[in-house]
Amino acid sequence: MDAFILQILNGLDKGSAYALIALGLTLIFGTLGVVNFAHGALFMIGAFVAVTVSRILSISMVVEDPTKTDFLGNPAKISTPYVEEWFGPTIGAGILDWAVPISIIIAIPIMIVIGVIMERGLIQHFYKRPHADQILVTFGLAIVLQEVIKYFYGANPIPTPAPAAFIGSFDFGAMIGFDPNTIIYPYWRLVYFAFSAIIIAVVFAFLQFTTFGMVVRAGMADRETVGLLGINIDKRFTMMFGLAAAVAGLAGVMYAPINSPNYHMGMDFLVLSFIVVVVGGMGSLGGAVLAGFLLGILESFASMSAVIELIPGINQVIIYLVAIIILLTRPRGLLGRKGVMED
Amino acid sequence: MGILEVKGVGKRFGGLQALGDVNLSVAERSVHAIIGPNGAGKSTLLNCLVGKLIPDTGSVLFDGQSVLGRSPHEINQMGISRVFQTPEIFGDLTVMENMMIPCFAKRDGAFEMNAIASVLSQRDIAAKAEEMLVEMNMADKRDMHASAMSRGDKRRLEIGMCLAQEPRLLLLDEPTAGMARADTNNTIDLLKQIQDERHITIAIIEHDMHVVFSLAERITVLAQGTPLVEDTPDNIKGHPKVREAYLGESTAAA
Amino acid sequence: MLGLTRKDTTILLIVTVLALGAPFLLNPFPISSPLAQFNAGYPDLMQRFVIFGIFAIGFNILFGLTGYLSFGHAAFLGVGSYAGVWMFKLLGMNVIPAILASMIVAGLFSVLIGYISLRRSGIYFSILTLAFAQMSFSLAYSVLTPITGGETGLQLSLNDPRILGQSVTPDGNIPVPSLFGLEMGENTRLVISNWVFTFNVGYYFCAVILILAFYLSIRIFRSPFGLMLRAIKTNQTRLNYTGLNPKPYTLAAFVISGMYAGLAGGLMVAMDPLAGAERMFWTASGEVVLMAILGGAGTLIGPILGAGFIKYMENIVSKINETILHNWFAFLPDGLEDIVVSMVYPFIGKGWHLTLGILFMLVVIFLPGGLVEGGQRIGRIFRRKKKKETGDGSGATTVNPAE
Amino acid sequence: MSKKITRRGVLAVTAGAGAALAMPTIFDGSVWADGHSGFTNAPQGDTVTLGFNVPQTGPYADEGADELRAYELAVEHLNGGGDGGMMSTFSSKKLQGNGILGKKVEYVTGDTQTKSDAARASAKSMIEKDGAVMVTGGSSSGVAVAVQALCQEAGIIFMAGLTHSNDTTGKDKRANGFRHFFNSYMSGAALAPVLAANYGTDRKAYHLTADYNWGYTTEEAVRSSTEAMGWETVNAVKTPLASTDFSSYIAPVLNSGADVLVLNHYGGNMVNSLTNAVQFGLRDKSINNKNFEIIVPLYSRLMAKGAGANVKGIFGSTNWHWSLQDEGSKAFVKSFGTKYGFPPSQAAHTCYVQAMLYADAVERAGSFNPCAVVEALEGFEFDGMGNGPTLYRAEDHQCFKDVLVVKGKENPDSEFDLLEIVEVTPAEKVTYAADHPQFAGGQLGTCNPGA
Repeated sequence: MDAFILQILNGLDKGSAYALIALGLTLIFGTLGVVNFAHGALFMIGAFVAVTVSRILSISMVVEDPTKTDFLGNPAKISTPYVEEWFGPTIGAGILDWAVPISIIIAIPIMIVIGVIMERGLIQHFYKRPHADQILVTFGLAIVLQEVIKYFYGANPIPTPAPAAFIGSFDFGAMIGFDPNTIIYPYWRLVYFAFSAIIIAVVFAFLQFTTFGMVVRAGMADRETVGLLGINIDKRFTMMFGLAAAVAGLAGVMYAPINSPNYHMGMDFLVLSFIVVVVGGMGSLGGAVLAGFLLGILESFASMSAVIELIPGINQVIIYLVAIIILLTRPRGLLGRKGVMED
Repeated sequence: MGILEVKGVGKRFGGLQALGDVNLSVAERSVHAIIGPNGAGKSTLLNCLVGKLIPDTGSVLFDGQSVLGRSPHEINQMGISRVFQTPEIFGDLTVMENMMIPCFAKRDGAFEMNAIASVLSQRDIAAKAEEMLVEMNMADKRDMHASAMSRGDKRRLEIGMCLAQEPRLLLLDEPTAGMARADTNNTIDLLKQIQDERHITIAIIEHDMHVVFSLAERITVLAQGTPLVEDTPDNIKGHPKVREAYLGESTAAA
Repeated sequence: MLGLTRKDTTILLIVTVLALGAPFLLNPFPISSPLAQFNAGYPDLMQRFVIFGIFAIGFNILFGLTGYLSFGHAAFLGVGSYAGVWMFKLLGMNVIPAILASMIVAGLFSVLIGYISLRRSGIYFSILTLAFAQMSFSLAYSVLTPITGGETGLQLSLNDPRILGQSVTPDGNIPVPSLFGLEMGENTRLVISNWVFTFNVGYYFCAVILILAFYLSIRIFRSPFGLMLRAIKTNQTRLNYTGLNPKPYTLAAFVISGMYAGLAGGLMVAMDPLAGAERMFWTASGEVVLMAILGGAGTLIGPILGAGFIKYMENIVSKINETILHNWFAFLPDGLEDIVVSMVYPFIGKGWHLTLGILFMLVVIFLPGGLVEGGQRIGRIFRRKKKKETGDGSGATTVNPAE
Repeated sequence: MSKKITRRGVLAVTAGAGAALAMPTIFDGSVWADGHSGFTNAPQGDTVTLGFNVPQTGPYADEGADELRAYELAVEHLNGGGDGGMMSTFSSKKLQGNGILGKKVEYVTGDTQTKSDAARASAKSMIEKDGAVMVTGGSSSGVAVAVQALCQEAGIIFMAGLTHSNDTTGKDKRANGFRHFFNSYMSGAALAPVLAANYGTDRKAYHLTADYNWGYTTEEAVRSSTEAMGWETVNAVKTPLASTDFSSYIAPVLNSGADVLVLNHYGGNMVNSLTNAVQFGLRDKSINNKNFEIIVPLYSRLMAKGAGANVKGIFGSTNWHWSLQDEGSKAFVKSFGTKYGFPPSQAAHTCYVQAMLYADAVERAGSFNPCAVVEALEGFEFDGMGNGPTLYRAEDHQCFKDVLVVKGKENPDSEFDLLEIVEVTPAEKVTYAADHPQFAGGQLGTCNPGA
């Protein structure tokens, strides 16, 4: 029982990452009709915004300390981050410690700008082109983006820890009456889950309750008619691309402490996020979120050792297996509309 | 007993009764029109005939055989060809290639993988397609991309493709929708010619009364999913119920 | 000739000449020149060009004709490779049974996957094929290690039975793949001054198969069957209402292209008897998609060009390192040399992915029809010049059938 | 790559070539081969070409870059440049800094992509196009095994780079291949006594194992050596290679009754699983009245860097570390650090040493012929290369040398100072019989000189 609760918790956490990435992906597909293979790269860039912010914050003043030597026997260089220099060690260290949450604020404008540039500079020329061309050009873009990141940051993962306050885990089991240590969960992952829930809620509220959102939703349903009403739908769609990029980027920023960011983390998520979108139903926002959580939970269950012993290798293939079963039984995904992307 | 017998066909979509108890009999070698206001269930009925939809109740017999539960290509193989409201042709292929496909489509749906045999059969097919293009008066367009043609030509090609299969029943779904007057008249002439020369049964769904009264021998009026009356064109014109339900508005609008 | 139109015969002849003359054509630079780095006329790469050409031709029969975008085609190549190696392990080192086994196993596997995946179309089909291929990869890498060799790949060993051959050669080594005794690794070199041309048995074996495979693909493209496949791509509704069930045709195309992939897999192990699971990974499937689109999907020769392009990048550009760059630009003054080298450096060697990504984007943006369209445009420029000269300016908008 | 010497034959072809064109000749075998050398790619003229096949793209690209740096340094030293590095501490004094056998060392590089296919393609181009007489490098066992088999077939020497799986010198060993790096068995053997000393002999271990060959051999090695000293293995779960988030594998650990978690992961997998495990606060827990511990059997400094502060206090083993204070290591660190500004990784060390060992073997054999080199390396005992007295065992071409047990450093002095050496396990403690069951199933075969 406790094992199940634990894996559900796990699944929700995994699922919230899947849901966030898939949400942006399906937003772009639903509004612009573009299959964006560079979406994973946006997630990755988000994580690297966190890396960059913490690097900028820790830009240091370097002094030589003659009493110590480095590995070659030269005088060691002692570096003190300027923030510690300016604000004193306590506050300075505190700012450094909170680099990831600080990055969120910085990441939003950066990601929106990147998204808008991507849409205006490249994607908009591909609205009328076949999906295969869209896939190829965005895949090319994804490769370029990740190689640029690799050029500047290397291939090795870069540790980007969460604030010290969130290190450690929360004994969930003890709270609901199980033995201590049966259901524990890291604080930061709980934060991630809550954060995702908020972002998802904000995106839905935005689409549901603002005029902007209403126009976009109308445009998703029937682009031409909305265009006939004299509304500049293209401009709004550009903004949607920015929004989708921001969602992916935020997912990336918050994910940085969970797994050290590396340049190929976007590609690692790409196939998975497409599967989430398709299982949820192309162009369905609710479907993407639902499928994200569903696949997250199933993946967690499949990784239980009792399950692996029963069906060896199930943890390797569960996502794909579920995708196949759903596509064969519910052809348009969980919440998909008819006739989307069937040719 | 007609070549097409529709008995008690009903179809619901959620809360909407699209068709309720439709009975219809199309006599062999006749031209039968089905008319009705928007939402009367004309297209639903047509889709039930060709296997795109499966009716909830009733039966559809073509030449004494039930078509229900068969897929569109199987129903086509029984001898029913369909012309769509917007011409469904192979846009990326040339006109000639378009015409070759129905010529090639043997009734059993088999295909030829043998290289030598396929070359030989390709020649026969090409000859037949060529013949058909001449008959449809499109030989000069044979190498054009089908999608580059005018709507009238697309319609002509589509009808030609249906005829190349030598169907026993030709279903037309608003064949002149969205056409200019001249194209409409051409299409009417073409259909008349087909009827004269080939003696096939034609069932036509149409909005344009001009087309209906130029072609049809019998007319069924559908309203709210049920047939209102079925009669000859002359009688329909004067039928009070029809005027009330449909023609009044339609003629006024026209 | 051979039941082909003149135009198709010309294309076949071009491919034949390219394939048979590759050892010369790909080695234009003398070995002593710094440009020798760009020579691609060594057996392994030539074999790869041809093998991936076959793979891409097969993929194009499915994607180019029917429009069904399979994102899991590498699985058939991988399965074919495993079947081939197992034939080497169990039966003997003759390549014919290995290649036949590769094609048969890949064919059977594609019947299974195709039958299920073709129940859906569009992106749903793509995701289904992707899912099957990823499952094959994951299982082959892990739990199926006893059959597939897992991480290290399936390879030959001295303990293999090889019932029709020998387990161990007299000099104590593992025997090498051969065609009735003619070893695939056999080379003959022609040295003309500073040029060295290598003629490799394995390469010519592959090249002959490529020509046959290409001929078959022309025949398929031009056959009524090919017409039917193109009709499927254009309008399935009309096809249905013409009494044709698209499914057997699509499945046939899927299986044919799966068998092409199997053939490619079989040839890969015939040239190099090791089958690794990575060749089933989704990026490998993506690679063949890129080859087809980059070259020109739906055209005959495009996929071969696309395959050559990508494999050239992978094998030649990735091998350029900083030292070589310095050699090239050694003629520049020192400071300038360093600047030029540091500007070029991110795009070569370990940066070859970056160059590849940029080129993908450029091709798709400026040449929507792929490399073939690039060729056509160049051709048109020449033709226009000619026309101007002869004064024949009839701008006929006739259709260019895909080639 | 053709096989038999008997097929060699030079035949002249008359061609109406211009005066500038020499007479075209057709012959079998390599261009670089002089007519009677009898082996693949025999160096011709005054240079010899080595092939450095390292991952330049993909997750191990940084490790590959470090390997490449080491090779460049080795070439510099072999050709007499720089400070000579380990050449001065190496027990064999054959290397003079005048290349190998008087031939200047040149090299070509390639990208393995950490994929066996790509690695083989790259190695083949080195052999077929560039005439490399030896290929070395790599950062995974899959690649090492694949390239080793290729080199065996082609008739050149393969000096493995970083490869830790037992299989490389176990079931997949080849006569033309040599491994300087240590292996899973040695990790287990070296770790067990240190673990017993620090954590006691009454522990319950939970293994998470990367689901591929290297993971299997490492799990087996660590399990058998820890179980031998009294530990109990509670559970061993295989994790997919493609995993990026290990939370669902780590979450049940605390509940299993285990008090030690062994992460048989490498590279990105290890960085992520360790980060996840620390996130779950496992190390703050106390189970069975013992503090919960995590163990990473194979450490590398680059990975430790990726995992950041999470490595602190965590035991593992490593082939070599730059803080070693023997003369060889010091010389190597000095010349590497001077040239590149940071200390070398264990991958760099093993690659540098492999290049040196090859060059030395050629000098001692007096020939580039692979069979002569194999003979020179088999049973070769040397010292001064950083791991104490070392033996290249003839039976399986595995090096036997000291293994380091390390621990993540609590208070690092610099960004490179992440691991501290806990114990240098002497070679005899990690030596095993050539027919040890963990290495069974392979045959070395005989050396292949190619054509």
